[in-house]
Amino acid sequence: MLDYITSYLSSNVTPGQAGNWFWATVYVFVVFGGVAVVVLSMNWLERKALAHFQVRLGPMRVGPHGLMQPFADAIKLLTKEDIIPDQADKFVFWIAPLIILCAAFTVYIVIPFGPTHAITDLNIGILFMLGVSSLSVLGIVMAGWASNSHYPLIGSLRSSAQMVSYEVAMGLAVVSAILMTSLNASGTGTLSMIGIVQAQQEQHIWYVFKFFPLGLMAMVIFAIAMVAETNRAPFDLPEAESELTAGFHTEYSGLRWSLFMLGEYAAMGAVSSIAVTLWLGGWLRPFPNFLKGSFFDLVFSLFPGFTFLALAGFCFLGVVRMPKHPTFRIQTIGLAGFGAMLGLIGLVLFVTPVRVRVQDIYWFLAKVAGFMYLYIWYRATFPRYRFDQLMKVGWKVLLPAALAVLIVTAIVGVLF
Amino acid sequence: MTDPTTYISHLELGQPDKTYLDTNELILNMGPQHPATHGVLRVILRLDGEKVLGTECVIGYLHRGVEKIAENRTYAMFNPYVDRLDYVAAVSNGLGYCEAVEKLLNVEAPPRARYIRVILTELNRLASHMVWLGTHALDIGAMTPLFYTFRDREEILKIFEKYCGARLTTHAFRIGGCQYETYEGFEKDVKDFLDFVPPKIDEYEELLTTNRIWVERTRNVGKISGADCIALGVTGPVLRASGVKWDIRKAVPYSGYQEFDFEIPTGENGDTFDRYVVRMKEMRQSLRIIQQAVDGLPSGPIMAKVGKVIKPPVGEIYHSIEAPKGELGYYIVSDGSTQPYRVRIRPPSFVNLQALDLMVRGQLVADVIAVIGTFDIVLGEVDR
Amino acid sequence: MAPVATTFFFYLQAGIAVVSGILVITRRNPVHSALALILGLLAQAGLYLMLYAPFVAGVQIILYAGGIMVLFLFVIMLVNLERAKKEEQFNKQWLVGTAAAAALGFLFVTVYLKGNALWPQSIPQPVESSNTQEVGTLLYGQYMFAFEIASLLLLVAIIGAVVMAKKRI
Amino acid sequence: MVPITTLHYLVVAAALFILGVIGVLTRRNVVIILMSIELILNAVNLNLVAFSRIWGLHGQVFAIFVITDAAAEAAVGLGILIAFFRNKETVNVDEVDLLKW
Repeated sequence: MLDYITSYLSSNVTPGQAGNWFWATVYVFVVFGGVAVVVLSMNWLERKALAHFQVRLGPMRVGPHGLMQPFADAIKLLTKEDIIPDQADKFVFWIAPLIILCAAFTVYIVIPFGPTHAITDLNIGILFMLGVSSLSVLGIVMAGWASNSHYPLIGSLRSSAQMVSYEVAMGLAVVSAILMTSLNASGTGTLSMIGIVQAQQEQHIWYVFKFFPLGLMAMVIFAIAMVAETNRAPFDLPEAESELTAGFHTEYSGLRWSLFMLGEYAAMGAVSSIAVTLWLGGWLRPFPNFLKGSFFDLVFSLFPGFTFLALAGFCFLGVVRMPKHPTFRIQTIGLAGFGAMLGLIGLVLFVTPVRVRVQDIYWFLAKVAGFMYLYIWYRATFPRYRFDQLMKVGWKVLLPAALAVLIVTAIVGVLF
Repeated sequence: MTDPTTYISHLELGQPDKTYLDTNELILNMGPQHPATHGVLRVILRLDGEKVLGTECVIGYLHRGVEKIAENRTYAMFNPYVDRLDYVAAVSNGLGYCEAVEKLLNVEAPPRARYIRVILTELNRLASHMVWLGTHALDIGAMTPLFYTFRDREEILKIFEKYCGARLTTHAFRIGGCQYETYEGFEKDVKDFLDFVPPKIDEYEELLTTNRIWVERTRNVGKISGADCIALGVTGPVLRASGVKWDIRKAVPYSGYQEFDFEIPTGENGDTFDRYVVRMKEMRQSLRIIQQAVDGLPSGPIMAKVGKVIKPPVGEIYHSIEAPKGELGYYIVSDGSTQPYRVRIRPPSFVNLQALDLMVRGQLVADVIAVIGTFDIVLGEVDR
Repeated sequence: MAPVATTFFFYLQAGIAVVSGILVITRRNPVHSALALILGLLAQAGLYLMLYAPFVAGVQIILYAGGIMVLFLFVIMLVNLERAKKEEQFNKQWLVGTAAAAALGFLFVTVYLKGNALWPQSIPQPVESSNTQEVGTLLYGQYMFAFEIASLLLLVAIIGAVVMAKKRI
Repeated sequence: MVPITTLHYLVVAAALFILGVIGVLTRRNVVIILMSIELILNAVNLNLVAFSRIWGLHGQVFAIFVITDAAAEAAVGLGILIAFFRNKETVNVDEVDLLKW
């Protein structure tokens, strides 16, 4: 049994490929738990960052700098009365948030956090991701229909049309990246998520820079389509607050509503991971070609630790700046404790075996975090598109652009 | 000129589109509890998919019988009530009422009082436009301008608070002038504000004017021609954006507006974007007026000779001013007693709202929100 | 990796597919039918995976579950079904239907019993080569013409659907 | 334990096929009839993919063609359904008894 558990550690494939059920289960729990934690902290970060965009402070009361706010929110949502409208279709109403949640979480099975840090590696990985994430539209349609109310119905009709249209552009952009994976000696591409990153490693280039600006254009198209796909601003028409009150989840409350939110944030992470995997080199560190050698390997592997130390430093700065008043004592202690925890994590990350194993995950998550920040930035900056304009952008701008990029990529790929 | 009677809304609820056998039309009840109807406006929309086939405004959810209350209050006692009509531009309301009663009494406020009135009214216009900009942008989906405008409006409210002790429902003026002399440092505060605000307005414009999505969402949305505006009695920035150069401050000057040099910005297309541009320009013109007023603030009394008991002669008077939202008129009938016999208020929002059906017919649900926002309605004023 | 618990997963997915098939044809509410069908399609995608046809499974999920069924749900929402739910759901042809089903069933049983020797009884084995690549090679090689015809068919379908569903052309 | 062979898949496909046929023949709602047709097509697909493990990948290619067909069929069928519903206010197939209206 112990052998079974330890034998995997020396292998260099994912637990799913190795057929190691123990480690696969561990990975599933770690990844899904991690996603839940990230969603919670995203909730806090979004409110905080948005607040600072908008000259206000955001959550400040619950815990130091509102750090405990997500937990307070979670408790509030869990204890809230769960209302199901009388005329609603009970079963469909009940199952709709679960579909969205399952669709959003299932895709994390194939997301490669590192060459071996994925639950499994499917040879149709990217196809699987696109397919499963497209299932969330079913949940939205069902939620809107089951509520038996006009606003959710319009919201869900909008969103189904929106998601189906943007999937086309998204798929074509993905294809152009997959096309690039086949530009090797054997001429064989791959759909596997890990394979795509390895192809970038072999070709010594992130696909965003490949055939400049073709890769960049494809990524931009994908990045726009993925915002529409996850129903976030400026494409948040399905839940357009000022028009449709809350769109498809108008009638939902408490736990079910929080499941929608959980699904939305998880889906944001998932599509960002696709973008990172396809164009930004997945877990590869920046500048592997220019800054190579063991020295730079060491330098870049120190980044995770320094990041956590910097965060800890911010916390301690906050401790120093906290008003010296008995009311704030617990807050100060809490912030100091949080900073100490972050600092400790940072120190652990300097230990050589940890450092080597963690840096892949770090670079992957850092890139995903960049995309997540973009989401917040969009939300603070842009007004909302109107429905017909949204369709126009999807079908008349993004789709032809994606097709053109695909064709030109194919031609360039054959010629060079 | 178009016949205004043709614009009376016929919602024809439930009747199918006669041109073709149709799918079911959707009747959508927008409001009174809706985040984007600016209070308790209820709009019943008849939709074909997302296209608006007709609208019906249902108002009165905020009706408080203000006009009836006036008949049981003395002239001075009614003054605070008008602040509650358009509560984001309370100073303008008070100015209109005070001027109307003064006209009835045949007195005129002294110059210093007039100047103070102009400064405060124009500051209030700025505040009102800032509230409009923030909420309008929020309706269209841009969150951030709301917080910027409210941050800057705070400075105006601080001046109000220092002047008369209240921030929102100020009750700043009295019949015959102003009750309060300006406080110590009033001019400095106003001048500081004049330096503070122009960059902020630039900031709003930077966020919105060249923002592609904003322009696409507002251009050619809710178009209305100048003739239609006149036919429907629409006034204020909505009218001016349609190219009609009509501003009561210029046309029928009151409170000494003829002494100031300012322009009336107008638009051309009469769409939502033009209304936005007109209001932004108006904010800058207001700054010009304030600058001139505060530079030339005369000294002297602030109160004309008005008796303790206000008892106007028998007669009737209509007086209108240019409120931030349009023409605000007071029609007062006096029977010679201490209480008005009848007060009728012509609120700009109420009249402007008539144009909603004309402006949104054939457009999309999202445009209804944009158009309601562009009217800058305040339901306290619509329902009175 | 070696297949694990093949029997269990096969019966699970086959069971889901058949039960959801029964639900599809018996539910009064079309939305519930559509949901059952989606479940069945996903189970079938699982069966394709067990047959080592991952590409078809992916296409099944993307196109069927994510595309066609959304179209179905969309249309069900557009047509008013409050009245249709209260009406008689089955027509008078249940006798014919049962007879046809029985005849088909008999046919299948006969074929499978008698013709069992016609094809080799194989247990699906894992394949080494890339399934996607092989399907692609066939699709763009041997079946090129059929592929183009299919694209033409889709174009015709798009135009047809637009013409049919548009109110005024 | 009986190993899962091709025949098992064929039996599942046959069951689905029969269910689809029953649905097409007995239901009145056009939407459900269309869904039953999808069921039949899927049964065929399952057969094709099951056989493709014996006789080469042609079955899988054909399954993809069948899915394409299903998409086209669904689009046109539902388009007809909407036009029909617009005119007759019903989705029952036995009320489609006029060639012209």
